Amino acid sequence: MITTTPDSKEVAQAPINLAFTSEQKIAALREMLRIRRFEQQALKFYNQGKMGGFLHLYIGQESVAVAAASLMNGHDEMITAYRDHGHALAVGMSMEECMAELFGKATGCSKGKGGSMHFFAPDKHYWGGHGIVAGQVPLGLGLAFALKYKQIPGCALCFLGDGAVNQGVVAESLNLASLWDLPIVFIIENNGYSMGTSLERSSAIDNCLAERAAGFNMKWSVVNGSHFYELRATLHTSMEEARTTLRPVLLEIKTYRYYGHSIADANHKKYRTAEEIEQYKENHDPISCWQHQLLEEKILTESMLESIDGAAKEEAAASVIFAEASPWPEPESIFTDIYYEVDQASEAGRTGVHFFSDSR
Amino acid sequence: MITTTPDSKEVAQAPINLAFTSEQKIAALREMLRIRRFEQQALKFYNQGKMGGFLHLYIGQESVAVAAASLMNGHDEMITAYRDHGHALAVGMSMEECMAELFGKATGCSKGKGGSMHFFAPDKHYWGGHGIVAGQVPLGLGLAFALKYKQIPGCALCFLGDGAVNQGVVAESLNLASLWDLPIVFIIENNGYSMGTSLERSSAIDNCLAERAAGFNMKWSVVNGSHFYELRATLHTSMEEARTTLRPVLLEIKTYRYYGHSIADANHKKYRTAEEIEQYKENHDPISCWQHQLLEEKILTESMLESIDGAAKEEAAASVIFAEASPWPEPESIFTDIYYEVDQASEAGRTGVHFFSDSR
Amino acid sequence: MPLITYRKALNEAFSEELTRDDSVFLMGEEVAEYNGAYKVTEGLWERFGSKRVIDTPISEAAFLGLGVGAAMMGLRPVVELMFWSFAYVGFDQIINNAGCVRYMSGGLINVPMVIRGPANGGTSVGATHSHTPENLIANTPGLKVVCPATPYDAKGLMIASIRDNDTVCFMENTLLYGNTGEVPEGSYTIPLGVADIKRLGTDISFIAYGRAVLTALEAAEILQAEHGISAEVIDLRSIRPLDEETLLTSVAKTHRVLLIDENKPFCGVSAQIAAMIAEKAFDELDAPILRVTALDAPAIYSMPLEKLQLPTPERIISKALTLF
Amino acid sequence: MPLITYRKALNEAFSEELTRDDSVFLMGEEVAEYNGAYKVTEGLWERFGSKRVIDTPISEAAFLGLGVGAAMMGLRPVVELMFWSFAYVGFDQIINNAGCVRYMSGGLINVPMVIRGPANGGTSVGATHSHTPENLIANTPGLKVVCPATPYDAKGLMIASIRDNDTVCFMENTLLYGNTGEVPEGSYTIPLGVADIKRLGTDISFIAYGRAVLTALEAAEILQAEHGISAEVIDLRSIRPLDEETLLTSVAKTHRVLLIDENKPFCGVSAQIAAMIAEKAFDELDAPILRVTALDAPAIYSMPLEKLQLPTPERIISKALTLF
Ligand SMILES: Cc1ncc(C[n+]2csc(CCOP(=O)(O)OP(=O)(O)O)c2C)c(N)n1
Ligand SMILES: Cc1ncc(C[n+]2csc(CCOP(=O)(O)OP(=O)(O)O)c2C)c(N)n1
Ligand SMILES: [Mg+2]
Ligand SMILES: [Mg+2]
Repeated sequence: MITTTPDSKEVAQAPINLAFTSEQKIAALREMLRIRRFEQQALKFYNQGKMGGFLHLYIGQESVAVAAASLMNGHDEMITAYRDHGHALAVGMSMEECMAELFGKATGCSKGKGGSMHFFAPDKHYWGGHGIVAGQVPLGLGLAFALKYKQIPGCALCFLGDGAVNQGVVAESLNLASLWDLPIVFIIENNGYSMGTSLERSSAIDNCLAERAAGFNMKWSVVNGSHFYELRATLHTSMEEARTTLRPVLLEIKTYRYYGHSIADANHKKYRTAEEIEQYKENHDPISCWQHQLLEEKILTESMLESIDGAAKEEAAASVIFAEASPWPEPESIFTDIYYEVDQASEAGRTGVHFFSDSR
Repeated sequence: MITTTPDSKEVAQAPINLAFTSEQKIAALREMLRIRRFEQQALKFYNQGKMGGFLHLYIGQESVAVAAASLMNGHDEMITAYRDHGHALAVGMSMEECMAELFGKATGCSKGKGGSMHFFAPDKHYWGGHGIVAGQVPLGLGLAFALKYKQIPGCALCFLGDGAVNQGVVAESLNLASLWDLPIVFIIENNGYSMGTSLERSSAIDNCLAERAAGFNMKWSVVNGSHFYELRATLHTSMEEARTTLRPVLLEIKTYRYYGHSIADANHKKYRTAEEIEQYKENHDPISCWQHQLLEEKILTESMLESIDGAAKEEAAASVIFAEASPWPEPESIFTDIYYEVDQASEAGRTGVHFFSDSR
Repeated sequence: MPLITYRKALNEAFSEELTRDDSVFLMGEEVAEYNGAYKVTEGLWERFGSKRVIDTPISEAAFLGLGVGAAMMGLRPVVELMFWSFAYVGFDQIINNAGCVRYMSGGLINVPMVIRGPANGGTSVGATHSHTPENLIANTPGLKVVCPATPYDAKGLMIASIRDNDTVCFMENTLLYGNTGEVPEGSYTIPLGVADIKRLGTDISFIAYGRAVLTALEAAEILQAEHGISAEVIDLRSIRPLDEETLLTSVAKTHRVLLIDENKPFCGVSAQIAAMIAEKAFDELDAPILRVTALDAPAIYSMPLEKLQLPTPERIISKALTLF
Repeated sequence: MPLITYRKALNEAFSEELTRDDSVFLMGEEVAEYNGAYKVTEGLWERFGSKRVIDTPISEAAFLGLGVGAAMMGLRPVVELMFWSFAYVGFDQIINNAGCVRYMSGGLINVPMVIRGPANGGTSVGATHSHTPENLIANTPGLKVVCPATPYDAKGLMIASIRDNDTVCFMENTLLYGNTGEVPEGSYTIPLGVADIKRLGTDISFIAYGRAVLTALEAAEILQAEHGISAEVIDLRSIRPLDEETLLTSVAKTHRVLLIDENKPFCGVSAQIAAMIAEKAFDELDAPILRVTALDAPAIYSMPLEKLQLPTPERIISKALTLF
């Protein structure tokens, strides 16, 4: 479990945090609240049967995506797993396109083709949303490779879960990143569980997961996800390291999810105690912690908070209305977005048979 | 590169080496010589076009398999990759069945179905011989799992190359072995190269490959493969650790191969210098080193050596005669050894169509 | 006979076999303490303990390979893939190790393992989670593939698969787990390689497996009622070994064939069966061999559209009608 | 036109494209300093340097995934698998990432990557090294599959594949690398999805691809000379997209079909083509659709036996004769 010490004074004084304007600090809070309110709406309508498949909520972990996104320099690229709503909103995707995607509508960010696990916004340097555990990790490597190849001064932010760390491709990727000096920050969001399996039951470690990086000659550190300043400072240092020295870094962020693995996970109070969940909510909730910090800094007032939160709630509610009012994708769209050449009706796309069933 | 210091006195006095009788010491030398003479014959006839596919020679690495086999307790299980002739002979497979396999004959250990990369002898606790790099590693895990499951007081010896270490399944296997307390010793035969790629070009490491085990809370050490006593002592300790505490160990043995990756590798003097090869042969050849040791211990005389070596050469030559005289497998055998039930003509094997081409 | 679910039928098969044979163990992600992501292994960890029912980290390649190694040593692993879609991260272990080690060892080794889990689309879990690799796996001589459609078949085929001395890839279906049917208590086996005629008919042969059997049966009823066409519905049950005889006998009777599967069409299972019939029963055919498969696109998320992707009674009926 | 090898034809394609387009790079095990395990990339590292021609560790999943990620960002990776058999350790990256990411992103992403390497049996490298996964890959909508038979086709198809904006899985053949043929200097493309009639004929259609085309041509000559039967030999060249029209036109002319491939039979490429013909050209057929495939066993090591496993002119001829 993470410690209860608050964000240290020191880390708040890190240059990257000193340069963090009051406006930006409020914006960070707003992002976290938007994520939470968005997901609470999603949960409500998922439970009403308006969505299909899985719904993996990010609630409890909001600080991580928001801190990372707050540091992206316009050249950095982000990729994550299926627990991807927070990252999507943090990089600037709209609630409407995201909610519509959950509803399976044509107006969704993936035109209703991807669902909860597959939000993408390449124009915002956001490469998804991937359902196969750790499958996104070598893609992140490819983003970093392309940045270096094109001599773009950015880094790749590659998120993965604590359970994902035990997929072999992660070790392969750590090796390649270090061997080839690729500008990538691997970010383990360690929420303590992979589905119903606690870290102790999934991972043989010495002290922490991140330490595995040492075997690949890679820097690593462990950060408390409830400490926004610490998060930002460490992320910033790591991202700068990656951008300027092209050396990869592995970070492990201690965090927690409040809901089950997905909403279908009816077991989530069996593999962990109600007290454990409550304890975290009480003492470590990233939103409360940051709110508290901003109130203390007198940047935030209770009434500002209310209005920010109110706006977030409204926006979330409006996104549902948008999603509900949106049309379903046309049946014809089943056969688009498979081959680029076919979609373009290019000569390559018009040559030969590409599909082998009836079209309906 | 490995150091040139000879096997230390201390390690020769390790209990397991003190218990090593003169006869056994000579036997170890004999095994190494048998492997080398066997492979030299194989090389000759491979070059004459008598064999197909690849031929990966173990020459230069003989001490490793022989030391390990000398410690097997009748319950231990061994598995390795495609560079498998040495291990096969060391566990007691006959030169005849091995040579016949290389010739693709029905009398081969795998009836001519496996070839050089696929020697097996389950009755000798030897589980191959596997061609996909690192593919054998989780099988080794399975051997250890079965030992523990059946409460058999043995351990699994799982060999892999330095290049294989970068396959993801190896990291997965280290994690599982440590997490589940499986009695397995992973043995990296680090000969410095994976095909034409030196260790530095394939692996990001801090000090050594074996150290990666630390991230999985697993013991590890590095051993000089030319030092037979050291090898045995470390292997013994690790195997005992695995057998008695069920804790896995990762060993890295520094060794070297004299020939190309396979005999088809015409490049092998391009990616390393002739001096490097010569230097090793001169100072580190595991057979010379062990001979030297036994001569010094006065267990061995020059004339004994000559007769042992002569016998090995004769045996190897005889195995070629055997192989050449052996029949090819019958064409019908193409369709046996695919399904156990079909081979047994059991009811399951006789029900439904199992094969979907003409039988010829 | 008790009426139980497909899920429960599988669960009974496991508990029968865990009880009968000490060398049987279950392994996979969340199969033990969590009772299985789809509750197929419910109660087994409690009953048989951590030695026999084992939770794994998310390391499919390693635990599939572990299963192969343990099976080589004579254990009988039943390894769950939470979805068969995840087989692709461990594909090498299935094809090269489970599939080839017997051959390459000249028959010294066999691998009595079951690899199991759901393999189906239709639940809005997206393209990466909706693969149906029965064709990919059955391509490999050395592997067996089973796809049961009913609770009765699920239990009997599972027990037979666990007792089989080769590797059996057992493909279930999350959409079928809740279906109920009559299932005997206790142990019984259904041999692999025996198709089941789920409905007798005279005018056309519907050949299907897995959930598509139920869709075919539905279509057959409508076809009878509305068009007076009598469709025979054959359930392959096992894809490899394959009961060609039953198929050919039916074709010789009806002279018309419609193949139905939820596999993607290109080189899907129905392509193999069509090719087989076009070779071995050509002279019996009065009409082209037609197929109704999953639409040839990745699985879409959007709920109403995904329904269109899998074979529907409507698509079956309209295809069938073109054959008369 | 210069007479060059299949290997050299590919090499020329790479150097043309590396020269033309900065975003093209080659990557794989031993492709750079070693010049390629089969010397297909000979000289390219020296000429284009370490940025463009890159040696990798043995981590197929990671470098295939890296290729997908880099392609998403607009680069054009040409990733070598030393053998296509090794694709199975990176299968998830091919099917789920290269194959599905465009769809799941609603078309926001495309993956202009080539994955290439040899995919063939016949060289005594054993079961695990002799896979021919063209059918497994072509099963996935979103991926393209190309299997050239001649040096001319290899170069033109490779250039087209590199310029294609989707992922193309390009399957070569170690037994063909040394074959020579006339190949134009400089750049030219052969479109994917266009079959090539390698021999005109009137009595029977031989449909093949890859090395089986050469075997079919050999068989056709013998059939003509010894039996007066005129076989048309069609080379698919690309498996997906597929030129169905050329196939159907040929069948409409000859009314007899024999499919030849080195794929394993169960759900192999020839099964798909047979099914397609049995559906779309049924009324044109005067005889059953037959197939000559690899024998349905893992690749055997023993040299003379492995020769029997792949289609031979003899097997083709004797099958063909049964159709008359
Ligand atoms: C290869 C693969 N195996 C299994 C799964 C099923 N699965 C989805 S998420 C998950 C748990 C992952 O846990 P973690 O990496 O800690 O991420 P978290 O859910 O905690 O964010 C599992 C087992 C999958 N999607 N892909
Ligand atoms: C998955 C896979 N990738 C690539 C290969 C081709 N290959 C065979 S051996 C080898 C080098 C392995 O080197 P190492 O592990 O150091 O073992 P060594 O040959 O030195 O004994 C390669 C690349 C393979 N057989 N399997
Ligand atoms: Mg987690
Ligand atoms: Mg090596």
